[in-house]
Amino acid sequence: MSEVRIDRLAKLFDSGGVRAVDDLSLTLAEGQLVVLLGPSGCGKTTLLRCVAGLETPNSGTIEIGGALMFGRGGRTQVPTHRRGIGMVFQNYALWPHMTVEQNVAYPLRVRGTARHERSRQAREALALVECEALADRVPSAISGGQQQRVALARALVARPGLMLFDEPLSNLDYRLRAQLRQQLRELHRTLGFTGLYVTHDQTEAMQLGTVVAVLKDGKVEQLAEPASLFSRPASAYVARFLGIGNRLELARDPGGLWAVGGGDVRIGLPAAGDLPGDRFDLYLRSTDVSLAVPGSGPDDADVGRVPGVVTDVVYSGESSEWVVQVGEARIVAAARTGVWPFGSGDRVEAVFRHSTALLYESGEQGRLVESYGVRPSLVS
Amino acid sequence: MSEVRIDRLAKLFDSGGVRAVDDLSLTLAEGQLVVLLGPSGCGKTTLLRCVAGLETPNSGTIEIGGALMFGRGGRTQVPTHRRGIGMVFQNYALWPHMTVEQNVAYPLRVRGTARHERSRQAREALALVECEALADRVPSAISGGQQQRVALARALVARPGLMLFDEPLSNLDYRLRAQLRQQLRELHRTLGFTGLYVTHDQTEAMQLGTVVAVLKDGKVEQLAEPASLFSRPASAYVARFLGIGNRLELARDPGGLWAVGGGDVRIGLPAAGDLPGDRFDLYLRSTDVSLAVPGSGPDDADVGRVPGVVTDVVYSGESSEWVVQVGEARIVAAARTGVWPFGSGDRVEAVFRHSTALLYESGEQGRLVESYGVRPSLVS
Amino acid sequence: APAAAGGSVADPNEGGGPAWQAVVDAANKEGQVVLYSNSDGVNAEFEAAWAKAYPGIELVVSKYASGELTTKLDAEKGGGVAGADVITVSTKPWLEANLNVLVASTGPALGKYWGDSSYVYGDGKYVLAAATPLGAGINTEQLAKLGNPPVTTYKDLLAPQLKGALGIVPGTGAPAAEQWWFYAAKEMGGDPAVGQLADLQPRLYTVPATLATDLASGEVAVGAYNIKGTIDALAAKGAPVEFVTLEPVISTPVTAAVVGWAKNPNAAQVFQNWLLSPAGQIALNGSGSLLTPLDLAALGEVPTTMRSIPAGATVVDGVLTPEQKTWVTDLWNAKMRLG
Amino acid sequence: MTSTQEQTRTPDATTPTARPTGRRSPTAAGWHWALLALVMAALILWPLVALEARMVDDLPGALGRLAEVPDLGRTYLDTLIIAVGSTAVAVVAGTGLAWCLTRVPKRLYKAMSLLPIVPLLMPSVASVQGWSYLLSPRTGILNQYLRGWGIGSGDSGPLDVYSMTGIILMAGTILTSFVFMFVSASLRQRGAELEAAAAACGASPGRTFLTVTLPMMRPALVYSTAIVALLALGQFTVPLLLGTPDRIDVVSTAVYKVSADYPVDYALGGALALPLLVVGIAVILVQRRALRDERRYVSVSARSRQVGLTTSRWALVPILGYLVVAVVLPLGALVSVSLSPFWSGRIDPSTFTLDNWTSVWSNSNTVDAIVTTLFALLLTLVVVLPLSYLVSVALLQRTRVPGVVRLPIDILGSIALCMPVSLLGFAFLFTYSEPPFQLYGTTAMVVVAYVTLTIPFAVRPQLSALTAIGPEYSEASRVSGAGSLGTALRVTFPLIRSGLGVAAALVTIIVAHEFTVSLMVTSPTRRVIGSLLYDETVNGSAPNVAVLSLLMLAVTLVGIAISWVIAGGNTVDKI
Ligand SMILES: Nc1ncnc2c1ncn2[C@@H]1O[C@H](COP(=O)(O)OP(=O)(O)OP(=O)(O)O)[C@@H](O)[C@H]1O
Ligand SMILES: Nc1ncnc2c1ncn2[C@@H]1O[C@H](COP(=O)(O)OP(=O)(O)OP(=O)(O)O)[C@@H](O)[C@H]1O
Ligand SMILES: [Mg+2]
Ligand SMILES: [Mg+2]
Repeated sequence: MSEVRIDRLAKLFDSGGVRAVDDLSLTLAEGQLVVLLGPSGCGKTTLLRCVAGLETPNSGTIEIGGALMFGRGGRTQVPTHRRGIGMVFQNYALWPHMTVEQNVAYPLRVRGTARHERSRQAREALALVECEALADRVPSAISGGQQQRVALARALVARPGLMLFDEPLSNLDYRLRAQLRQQLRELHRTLGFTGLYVTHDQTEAMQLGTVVAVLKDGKVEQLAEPASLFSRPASAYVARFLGIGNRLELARDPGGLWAVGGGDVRIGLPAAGDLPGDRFDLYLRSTDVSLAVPGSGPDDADVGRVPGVVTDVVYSGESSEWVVQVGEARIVAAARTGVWPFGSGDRVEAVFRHSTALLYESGEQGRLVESYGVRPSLVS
Repeated sequence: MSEVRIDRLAKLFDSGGVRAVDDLSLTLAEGQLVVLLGPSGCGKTTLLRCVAGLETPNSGTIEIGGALMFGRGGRTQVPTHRRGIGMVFQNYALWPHMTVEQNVAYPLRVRGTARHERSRQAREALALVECEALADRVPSAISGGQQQRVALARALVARPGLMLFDEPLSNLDYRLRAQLRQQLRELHRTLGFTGLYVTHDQTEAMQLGTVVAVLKDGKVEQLAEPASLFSRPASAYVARFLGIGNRLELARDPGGLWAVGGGDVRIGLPAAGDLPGDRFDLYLRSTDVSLAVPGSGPDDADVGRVPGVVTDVVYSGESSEWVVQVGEARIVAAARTGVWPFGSGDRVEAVFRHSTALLYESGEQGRLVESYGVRPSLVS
Repeated sequence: APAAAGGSVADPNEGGGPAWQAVVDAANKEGQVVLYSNSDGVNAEFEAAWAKAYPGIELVVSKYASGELTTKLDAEKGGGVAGADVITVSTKPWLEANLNVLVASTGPALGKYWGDSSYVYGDGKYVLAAATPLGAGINTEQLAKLGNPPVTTYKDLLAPQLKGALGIVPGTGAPAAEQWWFYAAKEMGGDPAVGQLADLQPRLYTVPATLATDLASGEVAVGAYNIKGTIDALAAKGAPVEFVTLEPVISTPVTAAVVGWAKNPNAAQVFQNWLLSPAGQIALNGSGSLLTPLDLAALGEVPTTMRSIPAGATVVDGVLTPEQKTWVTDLWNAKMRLG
Repeated sequence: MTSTQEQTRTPDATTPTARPTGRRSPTAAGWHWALLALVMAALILWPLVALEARMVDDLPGALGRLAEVPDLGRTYLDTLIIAVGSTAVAVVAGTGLAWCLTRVPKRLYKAMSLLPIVPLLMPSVASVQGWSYLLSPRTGILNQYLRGWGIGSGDSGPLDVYSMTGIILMAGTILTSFVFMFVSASLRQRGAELEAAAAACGASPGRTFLTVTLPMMRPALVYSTAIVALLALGQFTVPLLLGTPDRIDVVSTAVYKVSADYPVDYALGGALALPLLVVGIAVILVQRRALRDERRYVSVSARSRQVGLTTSRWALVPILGYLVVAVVLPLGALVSVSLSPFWSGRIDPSTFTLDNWTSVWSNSNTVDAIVTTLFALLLTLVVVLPLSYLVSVALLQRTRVPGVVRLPIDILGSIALCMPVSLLGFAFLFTYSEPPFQLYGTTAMVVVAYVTLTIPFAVRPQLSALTAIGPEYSEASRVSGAGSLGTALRVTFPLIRSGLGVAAALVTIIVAHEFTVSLMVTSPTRRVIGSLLYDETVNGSAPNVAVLSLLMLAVTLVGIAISWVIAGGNTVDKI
């Protein structure tokens, strides 16, 4: 029983100067793995530390497995080691005086596992992260990525009911990360632990999370299943954070059209009459933008198109990015390298489909305009 | 003048038990930014530390800007502070007793910059990494990602001729990473520093590197421009490391066809007669594999097709992955979420083009078979 | 000659009745006697002599400075804890103030040898068991370099050749020593002599032992306020030093008493009795380093080195009179620039 | 790293709740620490209060007598000059030596790391004696040589240990080892990566030391400076033995003289020492202020990596120089005197004899005293190490101990240092011989006294080590399911082992060399080696002093070995 119930939790630093966690409520059902996403400094680590009992919140309550861990104005406060958790620290926190194996075996030792059994399980956990060969080294004699993997093994070894992961794979390479992600998925499936998982990697979030919480300044900005979070970010903030980087500022034009970015370009929006306001921001994924020779390309009610000039083409492996200047705005279109023949200076039309575009109320904090666009059907 | 010439460098640990850097030679022309890629523990950090003079190599020579920094069997050894470098440490190594601003201003202080000017430049560097608001905090009171950004600012502030970056963006979120990547590109363009850049992020490697070096066990496995590295990894090791994860083992069949993965499936290869051997591994990018209802789909000389069964569909945001079991082998096909209607259990045909596939001599160490496949034309 | 101590002298228990014999038996049963001492003469030879006389009773000696000793005694006298049985001290004021917790000697020696002695106080509750004569020590080699000025009298200490070659123990804070200088200064010629002494820029020492060491090494040629035993021991080891008894002799007291809270009351009595008997006197004073308050004649056969306190000699008592107090602070300390 | 709060709580034994719902409020935790503060107050403050109470009883009289003490102003001034001078010498030399040690070639590191501590093992009586053999104005061997080489003239000088300079240098040399021990333990523990970062920023080694290493050593520096300053203020043996010829008096020697006779004027002694107490408390407060934000001194990074610093043989020069001055010369003089019949101003091997050794050794007191000393030491270590660990944890800012509790603990932890030991001995005696304690004559009293004396020395090294490691390692342990006790035993102790080692070594040295307090608290049948040495200094001969000093050195070494075992052996360098 390790469901977690966080209620109106607040943690201030610098006597209130920094609101690292700000009246945050979040519930994790038993066996749920909730991924925490959010920009650097938004309070993810602090939240994890509060749940672990390493930080004393200023207010709010935390329940784990139905028991109150923190609450009643701070009068109830269960110490960390009685919360039944495992944690991967962002800075690893491996003990320098123990060998890698001793580090990993420590949670078992604390639980009184016999020496032999402990060593076996520790080596098993190390094998999981491909570090069994390092068992007898001390942490200062292994590489950064190896340290991170050892930290992961240590957190997993005792199979706690609640796991807290703080960017556990950030220093690993692509292949290893994919592999460990897969292993975590499987472990989660077989062990059924409840988990909070901080990451900056969207693939990780999407693949591991049963639910994803996007944090903003210590608050939950959006809580959703990966598929719906990704397809319909609830606010411009989430959209931007998820890397939906193309923004077109729209202002209602007397003619029923919309002026783009304060410039001369005008476009039409479907269902424009229903829109609750006069200024909106249109967000487009760079992979949802395609480029066409002006005047060519598809043309139906769902298609939007804006003219512009290619200013840069950035090669980045599998795909490339074309940067297009549209009035004041910059739009990036991404596609397989070589798909479009355009180079710097070419005039193009950036083409998108309203069904894949997202419309938000104007401004940094704008909410999604639900009535705009058609939800694409998604396979989850 | 900061070109770097590394010649037959070796660094052993544990009295030879670990060959972290192994007879490695690498030359960086003035102003070149070389990205080091390689799996965790392959010696990237060690190489950087040798160049910085923080580690004493066992043999080899290092020249920076034409001057011998290490060599003559260790008799020449220029101390770190005289090598004119800037470095971002994998573990940040911020000084706990200085504020963030003092940390960043330190390289200037060492160079005797006046206090006022120093503070101005430090804040400028902090603004670059979006941390100017943290100037007066101590490092222990900022988040992990913020620490990493401060470390980056500190390395850049004095504009050294040679920059060593050890995974400088690993703890940052997508948006910030993209932005800093862009800024590094621009800085590199304007300041023209020579650089060694360790990363696990392929996009970073592709976007920043003028040259990419893939390391393997302390040796350079491939050194190439990003475009050619990516399109034609020189060995199966590099291909796998770059995440080209689909491997089909091929064995020549008496009938001129090739048996896939020791099973019943047979495929043909173009120019099969020229191939120098009987066993090869065919590598396919998951994005280069598409799925089709058996029997349908394109059919020309360039197309290869193998039958299989969908075993899993993994949703991961913008794209999803379909896992297809082909005989003994597992093939992953990736595409925009919802592109294919297949689910677990469906029989499909995995379709690929020989022009995008890569053929290697059989085994972990196999080299690329240059004669196979058609080089796709690439925009750089 | 110290070997003569013990041996043929009279049995200390002679003259004690059966009651005393019971005490001696009980003492042997107790098996131990604890002596607190801040005075001279209680050394290895002394302990050896006791061990020979009473092999069944272990003598445990603890040495303390006066302040520590009396504080410890004060702490002990209240509670029933293990502590001192007997004491030999030079601090008369404490004895005076604590007469009620002292026990008079019950052994035969007191009556037999000390009947008419003026050195028995408080009806035998404490007794001056010895006097430490203090005098000058000379380093013969160094003195020769200075032209062998005579050093036999107190006045000789003022010889101008001794400038920079004289060491003294001014005895700051120790009333007995200050009294000693008070009398010595009188012999040197009164108050002006103090000024003359100061002009010689004597090297100051905290305790006689360090002065003796420096005398032996030649750091100083002449030292005043020296203990004969210490100098003699150095001379015996080949050091070019000699002790000079300055006449008239001025000495500091060694007073012995049995305390009322003794854990070994019988052994304490036996010890006290032994100390007051010829055997104990010879053990303590036989070498001549200390002076016995008794007539040598009354003690029977004694070592040739043994001496009595000469008639008319001053034994300081460690209680500064107002006059002496003024002299110490206004003249002595001031001239010697002592804090 | 993102946080600084450590929820260190009292050991589990005090909390019966074992279910995960167990409640623990900060106020309750505060009470545990308050209890600790109370115990310490009883232990440390009671004797001082008892002493000062005697002064207050007789305040007007004491003040009157104080005013009459001649040259009182000069005494205080001399105390100050000597304290400041020797502290400065010790801090500069100790820190410098510690830095040199980091640059010593690896092969020699171990030997070199131990040697500068040797001067601490020598009883100060021995060091002073040794130096007086070397540098007495007339017969000092070095002076004789110097005069022989034409430096200086006449038959005296050119150098003189019996002077203000002599005292300052002598005391400074002895105290240098203290600073060295503190700073070097903390240097050993540091994250060398932070220095590498400075080098990568272009800072030269010297500059790196000044701008990065030294500031991070601040806790060790501040603590050792504070301790050394308090020791220097209260030092006794050196000024007593070297100050007399030049009529130099310091507070502790003045107190000693006051207390030398019956009746002891406690009131005057207390009044004389009061300024020391005030200065002492001021030093403690300044020290607290200097280390306000302990997060700044977390120098052991959790993502650390070993760095091979460049080494140089030149680093050996200062270390060896110090060794020669502080150990080889005085020890050599001492050994040769111990073998001579008497100190003759010349070292003459033809006269060497073992007589002094046999006579000292054959004295049953000697063996008894050695046994007693080691026994008392063992008991003291067993009590003081855990206690001082608790105190250190309570003093950490990241431990959430209420300020009202922490300040008293802090002051109590050091205050025993602010009292001249001679007075402390009296204070112990009349506190513990009276109700409610009535410990006089028991072993408990000895241990209580030694614990009080040594706790300041045991706390500070642990505190600076704890500060340096930061909270993250114990957090990781707690997350792994270990309670406070388990965390302390398995993670914290091993990590602060260098600090523990220093603490144990200091306790050993203090106890082994102690005599003033021992005289007062031990029973007559239980003497310690320090009091034998004191006896011999006052009443005996120079060779016997030398023999006993060397014996004491040996006893201290054995004690260090014991404490080494207690503090967990030689695993420090693994970190
Ligand atoms: N001090 C040391 N003693 C022994 N082995 C070491 C030491 N330092 C590093 N190694 C080993 O050398 C190899 C290279 O380490 P290095 O830190 O250079 O790897 P890396 O490429 O930076 O890896 P990562 O991506 O995980 O940071 C690793 O296998 C590591 O375990
Ligand atoms: N001890 C502290 N004192 C003051 N501010 C702090 C402290 N610890 C953290 N903060 C601030 O609180 C905010 C949240 O920090 P936290 O470490 O939780 O961020 P995070 O989401 O984990 O970021 P990252 O992704 O960079 O690790 C940050 O702005 C940080 O600067
Ligand atoms: Mg974080
Ligand atoms: Mg690395």
